[in-house]
Amino acid sequence: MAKTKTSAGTTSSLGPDDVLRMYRSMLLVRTIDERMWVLNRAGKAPFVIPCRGHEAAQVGWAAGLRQGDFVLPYYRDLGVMVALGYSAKQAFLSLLGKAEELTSGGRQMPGHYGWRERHVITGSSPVTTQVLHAVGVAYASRMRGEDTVAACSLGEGSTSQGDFHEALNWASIYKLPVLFVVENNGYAISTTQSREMAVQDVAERALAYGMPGVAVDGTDFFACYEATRQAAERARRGDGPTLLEFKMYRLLPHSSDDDDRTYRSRDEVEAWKDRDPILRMQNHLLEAGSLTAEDNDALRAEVQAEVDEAIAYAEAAPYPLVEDMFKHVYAD
Amino acid sequence: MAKTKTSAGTTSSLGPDDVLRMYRSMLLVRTIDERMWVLNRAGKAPFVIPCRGHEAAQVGWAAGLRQGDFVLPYYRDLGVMVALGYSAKQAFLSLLGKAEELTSGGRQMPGHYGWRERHVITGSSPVTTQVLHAVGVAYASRMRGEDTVAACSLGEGSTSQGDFHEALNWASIYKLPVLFVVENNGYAISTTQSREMAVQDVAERALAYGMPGVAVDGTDFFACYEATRQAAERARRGDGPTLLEFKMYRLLPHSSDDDDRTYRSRDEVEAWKDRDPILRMQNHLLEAGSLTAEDNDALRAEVQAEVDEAIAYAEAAPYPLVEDMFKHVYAD
Amino acid sequence: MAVKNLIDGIREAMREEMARDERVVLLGEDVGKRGGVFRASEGLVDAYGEQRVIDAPLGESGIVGVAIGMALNGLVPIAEIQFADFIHPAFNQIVSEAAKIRYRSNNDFHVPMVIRAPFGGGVHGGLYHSQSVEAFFMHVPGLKVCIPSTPADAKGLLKAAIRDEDPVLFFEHKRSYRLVRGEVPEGDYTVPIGKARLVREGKDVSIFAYGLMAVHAEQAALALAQEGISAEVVDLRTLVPLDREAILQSVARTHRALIVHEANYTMGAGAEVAATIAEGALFELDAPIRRLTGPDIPAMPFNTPQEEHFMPNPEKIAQAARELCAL
Amino acid sequence: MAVKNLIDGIREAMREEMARDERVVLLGEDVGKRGGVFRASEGLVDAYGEQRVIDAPLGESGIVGVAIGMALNGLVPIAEIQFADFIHPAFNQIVSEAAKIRYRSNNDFHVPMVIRAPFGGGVHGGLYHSQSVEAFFMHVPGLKVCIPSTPADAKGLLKAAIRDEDPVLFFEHKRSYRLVRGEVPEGDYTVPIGKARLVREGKDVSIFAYGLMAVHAEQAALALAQEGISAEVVDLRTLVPLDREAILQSVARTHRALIVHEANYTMGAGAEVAATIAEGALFELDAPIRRLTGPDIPAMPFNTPQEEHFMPNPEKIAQAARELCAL
Ligand SMILES: Cc1ncc(C[n+]2csc(CCOP(=O)(O)OP(=O)(O)O)c2C)c(N)n1
Ligand SMILES: Cc1ncc(C[n+]2csc(CCOP(=O)(O)OP(=O)(O)O)c2C)c(N)n1
Ligand SMILES: [Mg+2]
Ligand SMILES: [Mg+2]
Repeated sequence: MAKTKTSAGTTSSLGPDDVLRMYRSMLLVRTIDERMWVLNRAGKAPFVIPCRGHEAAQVGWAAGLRQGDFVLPYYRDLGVMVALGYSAKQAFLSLLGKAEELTSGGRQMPGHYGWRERHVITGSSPVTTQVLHAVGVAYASRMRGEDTVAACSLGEGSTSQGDFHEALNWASIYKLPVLFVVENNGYAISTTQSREMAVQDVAERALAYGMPGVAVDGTDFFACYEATRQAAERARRGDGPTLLEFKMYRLLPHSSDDDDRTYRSRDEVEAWKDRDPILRMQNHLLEAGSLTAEDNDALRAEVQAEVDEAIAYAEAAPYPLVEDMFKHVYAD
Repeated sequence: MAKTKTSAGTTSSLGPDDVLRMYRSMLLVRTIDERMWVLNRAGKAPFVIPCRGHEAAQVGWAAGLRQGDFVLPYYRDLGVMVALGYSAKQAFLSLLGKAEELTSGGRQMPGHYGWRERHVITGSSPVTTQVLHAVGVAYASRMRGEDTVAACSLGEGSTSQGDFHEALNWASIYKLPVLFVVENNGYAISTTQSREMAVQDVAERALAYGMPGVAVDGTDFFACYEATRQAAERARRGDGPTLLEFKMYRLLPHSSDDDDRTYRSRDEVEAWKDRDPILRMQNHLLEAGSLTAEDNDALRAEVQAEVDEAIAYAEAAPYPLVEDMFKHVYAD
Repeated sequence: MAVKNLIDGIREAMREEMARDERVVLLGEDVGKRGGVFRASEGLVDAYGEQRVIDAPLGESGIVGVAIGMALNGLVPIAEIQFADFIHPAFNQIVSEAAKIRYRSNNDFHVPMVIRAPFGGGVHGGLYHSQSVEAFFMHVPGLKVCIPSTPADAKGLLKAAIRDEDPVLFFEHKRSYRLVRGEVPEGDYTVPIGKARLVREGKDVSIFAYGLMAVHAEQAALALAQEGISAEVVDLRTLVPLDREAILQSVARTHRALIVHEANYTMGAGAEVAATIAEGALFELDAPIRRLTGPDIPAMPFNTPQEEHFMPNPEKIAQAARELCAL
Repeated sequence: MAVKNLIDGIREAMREEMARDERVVLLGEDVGKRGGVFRASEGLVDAYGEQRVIDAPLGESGIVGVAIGMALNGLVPIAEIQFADFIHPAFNQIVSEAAKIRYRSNNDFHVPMVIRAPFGGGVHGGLYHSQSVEAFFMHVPGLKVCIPSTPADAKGLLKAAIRDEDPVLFFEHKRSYRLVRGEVPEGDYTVPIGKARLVREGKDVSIFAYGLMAVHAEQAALALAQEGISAEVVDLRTLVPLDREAILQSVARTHRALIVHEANYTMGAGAEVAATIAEGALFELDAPIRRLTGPDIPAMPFNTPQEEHFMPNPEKIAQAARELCAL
């Protein structure tokens, strides 16, 4: 059941324009991520959760869904959000806790997503709670006879939580249209996978639920997209949930508060940079001739400009009003 | 990995006297169980958890351990306790909440075991918590270099709890000497196995942890004994935990407060009576010539007398003193 | 009006709300064919089908977590926890999720759900089938907490809870299920969340209680009346929002406050009631505030004499009121 | 005596206790090579090895449940919860198990363990890295609850907690880890669990606080002294057992009570302190009791102005004391 899928770098269901659009999303994610880190180091942003190394998987799995599907991302999923249309401006408004920020009005830390319009369900910090919500969301959709899917994500370390088990158990009993997306970057903060589980592939955990588990190269955009699309189709057909594992590496420390030199070697980190998902995608597009070097430079410049503008906007934007903190504890 | 084991009714490591002793334990368990039910129906005992149908598995797995091993039973495990030397007298003292009761001084409901001397760890009502305790117990033993095993039990329904997942995960990561014993009677109160999990065998759940899972005919004393002994040896050798599944049927309602006619047919219950583990053991012994019909009758009479005496004793025994309820909240 | 058991009020509320609103679903352990271990949902699976009356796999975090997901996607779940003692595995889902979803999303998402659980002792339930857990949830803004003491309130409050747009913890004293009987209006009505019920007016002492203890307090007041002590009884009925106004007004009338609950003494609901009075009506008091509660032991023992000693009852309430009035 | 950070006191206590008693083990997320996300356990895995300093798989119920099992079999575990906000998945293991094991086994088993967790806000932690959760555990007989406010108390109280025969919840205000400095005695000493610390004597008003708020209260008292208001500051230090005697004595001296905590207002520790006074020293009071606390919103927002507004601070404490003294 747990097999590593690779891809030939193409897929029938994505046109060339789609692919370029997604490449652009990946570039935008990377640029936002880099600049957030800089702002943090400059003392301007209290806290950053980077996603460097996860971009192909995140943009890939988000793209594998349909409009109207529900998404329950986790804190590292900036790429998922950007693929769904979340702007650089919003990312920086959130980083700085400004009033106009759409996910929480500046109430939540950065990386705590939610976007009603796009069916992105609000998330919290305690890991793995969202996995149960996805099951309930899917139950409700199915009960109404809708063919939407609920896709939730979490890190491999978070699969050790009890809620993971309860959620996969529920979803498999009721054959619900849920995708459990595990972004396996090999670390839970400093804890290596071997201290989080005794199995090689997170995908093997699916066996306990009679559910397919699929391990995918998470640095390969096309593989991630395709695996998600197939699992979503399966779910829509009524054949039940799938556990998707995307294997990649977290290229930066866990967060701006972390220092990963205490627990992993620079050699290990450097080695993984060769599999940088953005470079991989870029090289594929250049080699395939879908993108020229000039277009690529132009694209990168465009994205930089977008981010510059977003930062300026967010820095100038006002904080929430103090009195607004008392709102929305209950319905008015 | 998940295979159903059967046995030829014999085993190298149990002598004929041992076998007879265990048969006697099973008879005693059955007799206590029957009389408790009667006392409840007569209005003399507020609450009974029956174990009818589980005797072979319970006596079997307890017998498969060594003196000094830790046992973390669940509420239905009267058979485990009796195999460890728990007396009829104690069972009825507990039933009636009398002061002399050894597991809690009459504080806990019947079926909440604990016996320091015999390494039986105190249990509670919320299901599945003990499974994590077993992991910690085993960790401590191993840290001190002892070769004891920690065996905990639970029902198949209780494997749906988050704590089950966290415990098997821990035990497998650290290769700890833990036996996870699941007494699968097909029901969690009224909920059938198919509403508790999507897999056929609970033993399949072991696959998520890279741990052996063994499904055993739980009405066959010898099979239960043997599977436990082997798993315990494996654990003692340092090869890690095992998930043992004993399949049987709960012949009575969940508890004296339950009425199983609302959720299962009388035909189903009657059919399972053919596989009554006590009859099965009795017939085996009679056929093998290890027991004569006369000896069997004498044994049954002896057990009855023991239970009569125990009931009389427990009924006459005093309740705890009111002032003692304030003791032992903290160390004195 | 027909006289019914408290549990009938619960069942009727669920049956009528499920008929009225197809978004309402019930999930919990054994709530289907078995009708729940106390039979609160008897007949509902026959009436509304297995899709809306769901026998959940064993696991309270799962039940509440899935219910939250349902509520986020247009359903109105009633999650039954088989015994309040077993709500703790769901604590994270209740406190971190249900309570905070509206707030953290700046009102974009909300969780209209009810978590029902039988609580309380006096049924030989021992340590783990007798606990009172309401106090934990009173400290969590975003949640509401209701505890009815009469069959009529059980029905009307539960209906209000189901229609409420926010998560409501709804605790039902299990001993009162069949012990407490009373008239229940036919058909549709709600009892507002956030309003205490003045059970009985008095002028010498106010007794604040809820659930079974409100019933006991009323009995105590009857006995006290025989002795010439006029006790006012206030059934708090909803602990969150707490009807602080009603509490302060009552103290202003009687100048003495006795607070009764079965939950452990320290940090039980009585602490908040006492603190409310000490902040808002201190100079009205003619005697120290008194809390009559379960003792600070981990939970109620199973054996008969110790269980009896744990529970407050009409005699103990009357005695505490007498002592207060003698000060 | 050397001046150290509060977190140094925590680390020294663990290091010394692990050296003194080989049964002491530490388990939690990232406590090994990473030394904990706040570096509380820095260096311990090198000193005591991976068997005694255990990087646990992610899951708080697992961490606490495994620790309970260890304690039942002869070890003395310190379980670290990475942030107090994430203690809720372990609520069942703490409340149903750790707290009740001695009692339910009639003293045959007990659980000598410490659960450490950083709590509190003011660090831009947003809703889920800022919470104060101590109040929940005060309602659970069988548990003890400690919160140090000085580096010296951090070390001595944690040592006492590790040596205690019962489960102790040990909460450390994360903002005070490196903000609060003070002299820490070298070598071995303990601070008794159950005794409040009289930070400063006064005669006009008593300020009861703990953790970072005790530090703020002391600063407020300094400011008030300039204005001629003599504020007594009592650092409660252990919430269970609560030093009710010290509270009542202080009120008897000052006749006014101000209680300060960062936790939400309703059913925070202040409710129990207020109720204690209302029961035991009512006629000593010259003014209503006042609670100055975090507001009743689900948790502290991330953005700067709202976070600041949530937190009590020396100015707000002084202002509340002034108002009380003007009554
Ligand atoms: C319930 C809970 N416990 C602890 C934490 C602290 N924490 C935040 S992220 C994290 C590690 C998660 O690792 P993983 O699931 O692999 O995701 P990754 O960060 O690697 O993407 C931990 C322990 C938390 N957020 N929630
Ligand atoms: C945490 C928790 N939730 C609910 C219950 C109520 N309850 C007691 S036994 C039981 C069913 C357990 O079924 P299973 O694990 O199959 O064991 P069996 O009783 O069949 O032996 C339930 C739901 C409980 N004791 N603990
Ligand atoms: Mg990871
Ligand atoms: Mg069962």
